[in-house]
Amino acid sequence: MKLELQKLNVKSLKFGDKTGFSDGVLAINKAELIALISEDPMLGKNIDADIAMPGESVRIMPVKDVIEPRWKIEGKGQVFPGMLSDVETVGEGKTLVLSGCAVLTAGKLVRFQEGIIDMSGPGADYTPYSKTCNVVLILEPSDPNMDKHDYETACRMAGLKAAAYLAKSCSGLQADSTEVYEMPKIRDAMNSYPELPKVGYIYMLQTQGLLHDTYLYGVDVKRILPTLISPLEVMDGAIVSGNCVSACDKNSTYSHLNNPVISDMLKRHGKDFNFVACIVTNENVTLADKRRSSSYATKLAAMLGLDGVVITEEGFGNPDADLIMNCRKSEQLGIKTALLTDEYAGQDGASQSLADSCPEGDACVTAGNANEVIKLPAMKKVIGYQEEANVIAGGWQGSLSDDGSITVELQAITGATSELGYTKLGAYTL
Amino acid sequence: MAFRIVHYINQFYAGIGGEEKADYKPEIRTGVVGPGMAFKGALKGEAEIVATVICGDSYFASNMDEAASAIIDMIREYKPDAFIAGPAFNAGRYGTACGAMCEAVSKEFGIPVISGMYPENPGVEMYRKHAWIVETPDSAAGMRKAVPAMAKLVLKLLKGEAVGRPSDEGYIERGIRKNMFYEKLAAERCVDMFVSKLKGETFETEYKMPVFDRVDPQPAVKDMKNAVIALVTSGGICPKGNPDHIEASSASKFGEYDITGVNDLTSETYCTAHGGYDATYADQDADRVLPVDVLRDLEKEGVIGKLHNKFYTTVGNGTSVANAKRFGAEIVNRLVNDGVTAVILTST
Amino acid sequence: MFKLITNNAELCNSVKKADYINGSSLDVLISVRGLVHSGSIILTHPLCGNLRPSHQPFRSVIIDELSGSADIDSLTLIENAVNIYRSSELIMPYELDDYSLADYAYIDSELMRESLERYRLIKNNVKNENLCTAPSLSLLVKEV
Amino acid sequence: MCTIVPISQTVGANRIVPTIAIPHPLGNPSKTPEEEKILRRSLVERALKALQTEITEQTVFTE
Repeated sequence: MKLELQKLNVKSLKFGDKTGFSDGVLAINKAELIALISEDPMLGKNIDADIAMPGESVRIMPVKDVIEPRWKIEGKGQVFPGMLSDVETVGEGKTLVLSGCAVLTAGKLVRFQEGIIDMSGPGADYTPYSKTCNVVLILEPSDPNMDKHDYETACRMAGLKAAAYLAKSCSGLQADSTEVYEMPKIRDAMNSYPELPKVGYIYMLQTQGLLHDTYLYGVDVKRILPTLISPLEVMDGAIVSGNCVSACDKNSTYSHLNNPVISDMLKRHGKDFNFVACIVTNENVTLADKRRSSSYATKLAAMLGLDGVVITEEGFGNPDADLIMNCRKSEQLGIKTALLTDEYAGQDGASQSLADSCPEGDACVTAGNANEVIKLPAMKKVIGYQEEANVIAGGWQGSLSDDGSITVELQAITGATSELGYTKLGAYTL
Repeated sequence: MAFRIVHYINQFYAGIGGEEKADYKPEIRTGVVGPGMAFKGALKGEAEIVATVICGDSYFASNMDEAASAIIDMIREYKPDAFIAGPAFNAGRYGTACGAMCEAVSKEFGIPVISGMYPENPGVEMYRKHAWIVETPDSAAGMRKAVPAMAKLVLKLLKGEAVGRPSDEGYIERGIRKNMFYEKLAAERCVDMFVSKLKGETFETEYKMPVFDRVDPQPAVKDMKNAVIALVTSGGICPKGNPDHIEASSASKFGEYDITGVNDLTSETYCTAHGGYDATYADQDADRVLPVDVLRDLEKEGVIGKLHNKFYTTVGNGTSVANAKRFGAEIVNRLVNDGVTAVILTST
Repeated sequence: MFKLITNNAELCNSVKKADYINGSSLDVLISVRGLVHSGSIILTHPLCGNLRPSHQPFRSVIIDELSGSADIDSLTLIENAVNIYRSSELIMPYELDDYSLADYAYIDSELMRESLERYRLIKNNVKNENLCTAPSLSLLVKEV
Repeated sequence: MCTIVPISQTVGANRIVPTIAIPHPLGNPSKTPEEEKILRRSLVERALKALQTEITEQTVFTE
């Protein structure tokens, strides 16, 4: 399997007559974009689009998902399979990437489940999406009493459509850079690098229930048994976030597309280990599912003869139980583990960080304490609804001050404690 | 202008006297007393000890709440920017008093609080979350080492400088999680750690999962007919009305109760303080948790030598490991002093 | 016998067998703990959802009501959950405005819905709707 | 003496006697007081036996 990512480096955004890319500038025909999104009868009349650039005094909130514009220009299938396109397998051929650009979906959904992105100031240091040139969609349902599942679907689809549309509009151009990724057949992978340990990646996805969900080829991941996936399929959008959960540690679609654990493991493949397989698994709420999925995921790892796995979690609280089950069962099968999680240690950092633990989890990296409090100064411009600061997870009644500053836990900042490890934040013990 | 510090010491370091003066009531004196002199030099004029609180160790231990609130009132008018207690080295009651005062001052004034103790001082386990405790040698001979380290840390805190890791700064790990930006992405750090673990190299986890102590099994009781058996429980059984107010959860104390002449626990005389389970059954008949009735029978029949005349009780529900350890150590001390041969522990 | 323990009145009314707890989220957990101590098994994780206790006024747990000695997994889960809720500030349903209350109740109900269906606890057994957007249902791995 | 043996094992107890239930480790309210006391006595005797047994590692005494 071979995938070529052809990257156009987006350095700036502007609204213009024609959607297209030249000299680092992505021009967007706003009317065309809005018309495309408005095709969905679930979405209301007052849809808007805006742009936000790194360093600007702009606050975007509440943000639901972040998506990197991609479009398949050669090979089977199309990006976001099972969502935007047919269910055909992806991960081969050539895919165009508008690197440095992101589509943000914003709007009121379930009110307390979305995040803040500040494009400058102290908050900007905590979110990776203050460094991207952002196209923001401000969405609303066509019927205020619309079923929330339907509205979530509409918002999710709007983001994906916009991302695909932007990238598609730039196809045919000479790429600024090209990255080639290749994954051998498992048979060949097994026979290569005999001197190196065989390793894999257990990729845990949030699946607690509708609005806390993730999709794989369009399938609701809570209904799958853990399965194998090629990292190259992930890069083509096989995994899509449908999450409305705490903003800091939900894995955005953007972070799935650019999963830094996968890219780092690919970098070290053939040097420090033989990266053989990626196993996706879920985080369901019933204990039977948790036991089944952890047994099955680790069984797959054992069947492949893996010597070690990196395990990443999504979310906190009951997913900690899944993380610990995956860790313990792997170690019991003789598979060494390294864990990537984040912490909910309280505002003072003195509480127990995880809701579950096991002594086998002796190699654990954390993306920081999500409860640490931060003050975000007022921004000149707000895209979205700033008053939501008082109700979003990580905020409280009074989080938004009269002067426009917001005092919240990092939990409220999109991607602040990414458990795919997409930030440099971490924690240590005083 | 120099920062203002209030210093807390016990009767011994104030030169008032040893154990015979340990019931000395709290007082405050303007300026430095005893080890405060050594701090004066180490603080290099950047901060100044404006007052010194002196309190006897026994007095503090037996009147903790009153002593602490009286001292808080004394301190108030000195408007401190920071509070130093000790160093207490390995003195248990002194360490506990230092820790308790640090906690009280921090709560009341929200200023940096710092002490110095030997790692095994019981005050460490109890108060490390509430205070910066610099690691010191086990006796006052370590004063010359302790004072500069404490002074350095307190100045750092007063100036609002970032405090580094315990091993770099010389304080005992507090168990408080603090965020920081690393040089690498968390993903990269995780893969680095993964590779180290695969290769069998040493690595340091970023979050330590809790692990538990192990104890060597003790030899068997050879002569049960002459053995003194004691009962200890984490099920919260206590005389009716819970006279010592043992907390229903997160217990901060244990109870010691005399059962001389008690042959059976009844609903009129005993109950449970435990809030972690449905108390109906234990309140009806506390023998269901603490089998006094059966042990009395076995005593009469000569199966065991004697049922110890005191039992010990606490509530295991949500109680911190640190507190549980402290209770255990203290209970064992008393049992050994009383010549107990073996213990039956019951838990709910 | 499967049973829901909840302080979410709306959800409670839509379920065949449920104990309504007139109290806080912590009261629900404590009630579940009592049942676990006498042998019941927990079927859904008591911390499901991705909100801190201070943001979760409603809690719902499905149990299999049994008697006997306590199940270690259930016990560990419920004790952990109780400790977390006890050491946090709680939010009481009556402290909230109607709009927020509805949101919280909704999320709680949604988180339980799939599990309630699985354990056949929903009244009039509404057929689960297709949650996928594009692919056919045949792709789904069905669990019994 | 405890109901949840794995917890005692985790925290490092060496001689472990399993008991009846968390709220009544040494009793059973569904029995008559007489039956209950016989049950309790058998458990305590088991504990005494455990104390008189040499062990080298964590041991659960089920009889």
